[in-house]
Amino acid sequence: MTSAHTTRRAPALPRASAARRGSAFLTAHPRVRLGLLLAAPLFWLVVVYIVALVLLLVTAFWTVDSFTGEIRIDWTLDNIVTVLTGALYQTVTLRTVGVAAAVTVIDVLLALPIAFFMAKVAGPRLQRILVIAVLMPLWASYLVKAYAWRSVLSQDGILEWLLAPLGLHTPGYGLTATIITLSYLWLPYVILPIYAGLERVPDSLLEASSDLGGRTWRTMRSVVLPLAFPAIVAGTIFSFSLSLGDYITVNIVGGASQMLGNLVYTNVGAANNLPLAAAIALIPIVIIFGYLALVRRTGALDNL
Amino acid sequence: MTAQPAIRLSGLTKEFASVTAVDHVDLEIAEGEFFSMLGPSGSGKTTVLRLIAGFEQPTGGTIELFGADVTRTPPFDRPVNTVFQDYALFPHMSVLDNVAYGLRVRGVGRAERRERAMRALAAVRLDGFADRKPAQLSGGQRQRVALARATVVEPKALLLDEPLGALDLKLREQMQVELKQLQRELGITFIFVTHDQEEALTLSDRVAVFHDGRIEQLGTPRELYENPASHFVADFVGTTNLFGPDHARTVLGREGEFSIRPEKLTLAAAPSAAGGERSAAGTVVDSIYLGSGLRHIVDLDDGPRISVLERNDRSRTVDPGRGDRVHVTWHDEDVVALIPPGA
Amino acid sequence: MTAQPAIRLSGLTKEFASVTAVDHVDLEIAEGEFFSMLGPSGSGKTTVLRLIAGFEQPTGGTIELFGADVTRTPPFDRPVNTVFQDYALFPHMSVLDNVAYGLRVRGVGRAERRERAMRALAAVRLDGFADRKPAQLSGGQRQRVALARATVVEPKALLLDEPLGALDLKLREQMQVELKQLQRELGITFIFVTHDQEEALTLSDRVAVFHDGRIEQLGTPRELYENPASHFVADFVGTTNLFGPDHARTVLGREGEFSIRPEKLTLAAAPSAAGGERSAAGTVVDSIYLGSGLRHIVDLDDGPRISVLERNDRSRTVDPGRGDRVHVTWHDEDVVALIPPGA
Amino acid sequence: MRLGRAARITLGAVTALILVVIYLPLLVVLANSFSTSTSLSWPPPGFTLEWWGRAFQSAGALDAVGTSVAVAVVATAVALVLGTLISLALQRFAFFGRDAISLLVVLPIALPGIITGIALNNFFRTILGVPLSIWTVVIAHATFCIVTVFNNVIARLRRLGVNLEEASADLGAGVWTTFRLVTFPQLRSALLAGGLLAFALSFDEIIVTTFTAGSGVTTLPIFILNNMFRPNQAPIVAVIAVVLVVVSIVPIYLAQRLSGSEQTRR
Amino acid sequence: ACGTAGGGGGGTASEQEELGDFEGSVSILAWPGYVEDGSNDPEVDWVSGFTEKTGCAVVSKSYGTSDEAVSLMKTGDYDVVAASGDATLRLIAAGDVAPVNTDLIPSYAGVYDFLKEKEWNSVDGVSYGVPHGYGANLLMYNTDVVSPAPTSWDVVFDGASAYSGKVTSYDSPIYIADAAVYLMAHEPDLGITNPYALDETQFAAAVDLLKAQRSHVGEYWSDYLKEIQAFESGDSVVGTTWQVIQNVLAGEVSNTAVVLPDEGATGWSDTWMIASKAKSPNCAYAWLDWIASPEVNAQATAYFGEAPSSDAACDFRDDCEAYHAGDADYASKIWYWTTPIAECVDGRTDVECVDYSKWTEAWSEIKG
Ligand SMILES: Nc1ncnc2c1ncn2[C@@H]1O[C@H](COP(=O)(O)OP(=O)(O)OP(=O)(O)O)[C@@H](O)[C@H]1O
Ligand SMILES: Nc1ncnc2c1ncn2[C@@H]1O[C@H](COP(=O)(O)OP(=O)(O)OP(=O)(O)O)[C@@H](O)[C@H]1O
Ligand SMILES: [Mg+2]
Ligand SMILES: [Mg+2]
Repeated sequence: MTSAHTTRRAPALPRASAARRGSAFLTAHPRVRLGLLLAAPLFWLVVVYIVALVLLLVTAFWTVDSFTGEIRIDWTLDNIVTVLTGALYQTVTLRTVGVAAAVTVIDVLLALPIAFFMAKVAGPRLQRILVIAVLMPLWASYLVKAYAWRSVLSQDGILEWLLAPLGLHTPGYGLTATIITLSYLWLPYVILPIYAGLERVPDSLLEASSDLGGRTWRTMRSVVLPLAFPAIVAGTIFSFSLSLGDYITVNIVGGASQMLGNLVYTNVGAANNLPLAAAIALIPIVIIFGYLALVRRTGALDNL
Repeated sequence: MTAQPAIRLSGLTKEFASVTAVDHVDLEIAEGEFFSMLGPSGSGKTTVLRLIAGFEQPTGGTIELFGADVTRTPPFDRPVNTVFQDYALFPHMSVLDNVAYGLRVRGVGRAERRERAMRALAAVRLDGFADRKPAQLSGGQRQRVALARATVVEPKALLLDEPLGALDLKLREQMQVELKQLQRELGITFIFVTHDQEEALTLSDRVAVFHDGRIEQLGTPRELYENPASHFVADFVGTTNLFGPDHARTVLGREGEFSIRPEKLTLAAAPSAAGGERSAAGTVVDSIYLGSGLRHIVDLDDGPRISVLERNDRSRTVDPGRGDRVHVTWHDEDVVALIPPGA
Repeated sequence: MTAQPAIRLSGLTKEFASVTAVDHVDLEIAEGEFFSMLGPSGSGKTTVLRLIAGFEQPTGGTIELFGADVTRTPPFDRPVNTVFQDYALFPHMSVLDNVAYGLRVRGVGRAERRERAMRALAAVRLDGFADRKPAQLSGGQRQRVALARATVVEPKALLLDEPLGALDLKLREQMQVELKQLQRELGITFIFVTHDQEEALTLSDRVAVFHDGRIEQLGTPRELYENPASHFVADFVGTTNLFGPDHARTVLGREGEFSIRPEKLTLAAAPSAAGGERSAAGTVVDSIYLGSGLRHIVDLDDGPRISVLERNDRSRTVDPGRGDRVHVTWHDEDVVALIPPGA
Repeated sequence: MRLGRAARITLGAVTALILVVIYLPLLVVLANSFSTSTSLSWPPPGFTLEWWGRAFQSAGALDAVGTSVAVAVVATAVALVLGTLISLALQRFAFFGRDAISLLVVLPIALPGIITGIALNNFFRTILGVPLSIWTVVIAHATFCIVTVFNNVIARLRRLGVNLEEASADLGAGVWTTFRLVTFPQLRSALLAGGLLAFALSFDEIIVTTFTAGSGVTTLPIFILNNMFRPNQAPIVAVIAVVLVVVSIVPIYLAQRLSGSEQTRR
Repeated sequence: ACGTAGGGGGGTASEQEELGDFEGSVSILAWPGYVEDGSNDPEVDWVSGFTEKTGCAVVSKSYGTSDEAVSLMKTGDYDVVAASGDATLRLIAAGDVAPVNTDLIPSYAGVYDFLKEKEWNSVDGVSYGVPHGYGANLLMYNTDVVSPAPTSWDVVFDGASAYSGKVTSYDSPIYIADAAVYLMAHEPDLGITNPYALDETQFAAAVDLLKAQRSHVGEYWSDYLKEIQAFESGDSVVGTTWQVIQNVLAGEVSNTAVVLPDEGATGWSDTWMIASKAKSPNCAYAWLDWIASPEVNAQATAYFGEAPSSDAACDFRDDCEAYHAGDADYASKIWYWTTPIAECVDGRTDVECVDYSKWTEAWSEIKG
């Protein structure tokens, strides 16, 4: 055995190489370590994103030459005033928030049972299959799915075909169709965080509840829902914000309706009025900030 | 003790995919008994408890609670409550709400609920903590909340799954005393799961020793300790010195397998001549100071390495060091014959 | 023991935001010593260990390892290694890779690394498990891998933070024996943190009892157990019967605070008349069967409720039941005077 | 959890029903890919394999898939690096402004895409004066993908704690060695999960892309959007969608397997 | 790149005098289906030939509405744009496109005269591009539902209530002109002479008409597929359309028909234009010539579904009839899309016309 010849001496620690000195320095100076970690991402997020966002908002106070479409740096509150006072913007904002809220509620109502089934009822195998089943539709393009719904919801589409024998009819194109389609599109984004949140609720808590006499519904209401609440809120951030800015789906299935996204899009893409578009964009920004401020303390942001 | 048992398990069996966790267990537990299930990890104790509580469905056999077959009854309709190993307190509710939960789901009014929960908290000396969240309590306090929560609904039996496992030693001893006291006060059946044999012996009226999903021996602590039915029980319940057939012949002069507890042995400078006593010579390998006692490890000349437990008091006649020659002495009646596994 | 201590802590202090976790600790630990730090939860044991390992920076005081001041040295440059309470094995590496890790970061070649890691595994009897992942090991096996990993780089001292805390009772006792044996073989300093007084007594050459970030008493197990310096130590190290000034006067006939260990007391039907012995009459409240012994709880007529520990052997003269009148007897020399906190 | 029989059945039925609703439109898409109708009309008037043949010869479609994959890969890579750095910083250190940074990370996904889109469009073109290109798309996508990586990694870091890193330092490893040999391998599956989600987000993004893509940069969603207006192209798009859904099983399954095996290792 | 502060007044750029060497690539902004290189359908390809001939590689981007085209041209990323009349004047006014020297484009000679020197492709006699193809925004109806066969836009305006919820309209501010065309015939008192030159009162009348129509509109359409689907499924039964849509529908169902109503109709005539800051002007000129050449023009306009720009092109198409190509009479009933500007395009100087930005605002409000 060769091992007999090996001298059993403690191997020296590789001292004083540059990397090691660096390590020692970093260990002793946590602030430097923090600085190095944060430098690149903060640079990116602040320089690319925040600056762009602030500049956009600044643009809201500029004006546009009505004929050439060039932006002029004339400071004015006109755009803001227009957006705040125009009946059009109020109506559309209400409609948009209404749609986003409806989509969010529907998605949460749909996501809860399926997420619960996945997390707490299904066996590990079925659970894996279900996760795949929920994730897979994400890969069929958003547009394709929206058009598919257009087909499903049309006057002689599948839905009409299914409902007609029951004496019911497809809602046709319009806000209802928009809500249905958006709910469909964002459902996986709502299911996933709720599923993850429910998985984190220990089984023993559910057992404790039923042990103490709580029936299924009571256990859901008193134990499952409160504990999954942050995850639910995280899911709503997705559905709410994605709905709030959407303009493509409403174009496809919304019939004659328009939402805030359409107004922004028309003004930037069509009317080439970036200042007004920026002013309109303020509406969803304010709404989302308000919502984030509201849900922040629930810990929802950690569950996205 | 009434004629009808609190709990009767008949041929209870639970198979998971590949393992048989519980294997044809028959058991009767009397009303008001403090009953422990003792066994090594994976022996099926928790599974039996979960079957009784209703969290698992048996693959075979029946469960009767107070004469009623509850094999198919869901947990919320069974008159038993559980104290979970990790306590399973609802983190989003205050201590009071946790305790009141069982009353709330039973539709007890707010005022009465509060009053009864406070009384239950007082019983575990936590009435000052009603408004805290579980996260703001220490381990021992949480354990007591779990107890209060399970007892406030006045179950006919309480199931406890290693409720003291997460506590540190000092606290654990203290909680053992409190648990026993609570059981006496309530007068209800406690079914207690543990893998700590000392705990089982200290607390229980009767103990079932589990091994591989079966009950290996069932009896009072004294029966188990003094008359272990098998090698496994002798070894698992307390420490012991085992003598296999060879050593039994050379040292004890008997045929079969035997066990002698360390505390039944004494060390002496010379062989004993007293009636019924026997001695064997050996060399001290180690002497460990335990505080309340001393553990001597002795290599017997013609036998195994054995352990001798002496009380740390004035009765000790020798104070041997490593390498000293000693005579280990025992009384014939303290030699316990083990039933071989096949028998 | 060499003149230069392995570890010297001088005025070591660590403050977290609001708590002083370690409060001016002075300590010298000799080379080759098995040294334990014992204390209740939150007393600062872990923090001292982390300061020695270099994971925390002290707010005051210095740390010397083998004569060199390492107070500002990063952990990876200190000649000590740690066995973590949860073992902190790298879950993505095989057992062998875990053990070889310290050699790898030191630039030891693959072949030598493997050979030395295998040797270290053999020393903890795990050479057959080299290719498993930590998750495929039992608790006790993981604990041994952690030991092998820490010792393979031949540290001058090994720091162990409740390494047996996560193991169940049977395994724990077995590992205690192995640990002690390993320390003897390696001959290096072990600094062992525990809150289990029995473990500390069994294993250590010397023990420091921590309380609120300070060392309350420092000594050999026997010194601590037989001559506790304070009420706190007497109570924390083993169980004891404390006699405050009043009861000391009525029962013991002395002035001051005293402690008598339960195993120093015996029960008898009549008062003892032997030299140096004293007796007190009382009523048995409870008798708990422990297997290796019996614990009797007795209410003394003019004194406190006390605990008497008897060995479960043939020497017992009475076998009292609840409510029986007994005489508790002790020897004057077994009464230990406690130094009052102020003194 | 053991539920009452009725509850179990109800839940199972609801789940099945939701799945049916989830897959119903996809079935329509599948049917359309075989339909002789060019306008996705229902019910399909006839059966044809023409679109499947044409889809695989459509250089435009294949290019678009290639572009989308390229954009998603680079954006995901950037997001992985930045997301990991930021989660290490936020999880391992306590400092002033920590909450602000965690909000900052969430913002690009929480604000509607059209806002991010026009903000970046305005920023690149008007403020910086750089022409839109594939890189502007990558930058935009990476920005809103950071959060998915961040959330996965920080959750993992939280669970990991610092024990393993301390053990590594204790055994003599420096900061970088510890990251390479201990921290990174522990993060791998979290990175995979976050990366996969980031990839999916980028791959299907249309709104931000519309505003940040230079001329000639045709990602798949843009291709689809354009082709929805073209005669005879809609069924080809349906074919692409079907293929993508089927192909996506592989990465999702792998990710599941990896995180699954990780769970058993824990 | 073109900054916000950049950009000049209209018409300052001068046209090119002669052609130089090809630059090797050209970037084109066009309606979908205008620049096909076979990548979508190997059989639809008129770009490869161009690249072969000139060595100019083509990079193209398609847009969805005229307004989008105007925005995109502001990026300065494109050499050539195919713009409809509602975009051209805006592009010219913003200085985004340059005058085109038609002498450098041999194919220009064959283009229908009625498409040349129009207010949407020329300013003060200076040509800004080459016509591509044209078509009318026709009235389509479901023959099962709408009877008798309509001959007037009445069915989507004053008579729209009969088909409430199933009327469809083109989703663009320029659709206001359709209302103006209707008003021109039905409310002569308003004195509308050109639907793209509306003063305040005329404009208000048109907007009111559209607001009234809004309650009957099932959906607004701007993309091709949406319209086809809606008619096929019966979600829409009457509304504006393009000939090509009818052609596609005719292949699938047989219950739709189109008509050019008596009032006339709006329509488009697209123009290939060259960016004033074109990086590849020579390739750009070559493209304009290529796309106007009969065979290519025939291919491209046939694929999109519109009338070609020359008689010669009809030799390469067999469906010219359906599109009324070269039918000057028919063409005269079409009000080609023109950007409404303050300076009335009908020549009135006593009033200020409502400009396109107001049209845009009004359109949002009409939709509500
Ligand atoms: N849900 C389950 N699925 C599969 N096997 C299980 C499950 N629950 C328990 N088992 C298996 O059943 C056997 C008995 O487990 P059980 O938890 O009852 O043991 P235990 O005696 O409580 O052990 P411990 O002291 O470790 O808690 C074990 O082999 C275990 O692996
Ligand atoms: N990182 C920290 N930040 C703030 N306080 C801390 C930190 N670590 C320890 N403490 C506090 O310092 C004190 C000593 O803690 P330490 O972990 O050293 O105790 P311990 O004796 O090891 O206890 P245990 O037996 O519970 O492990 C405690 O009050 C603890 O709350
Ligand atoms: Mg268990
Ligand atoms: Mg500790």
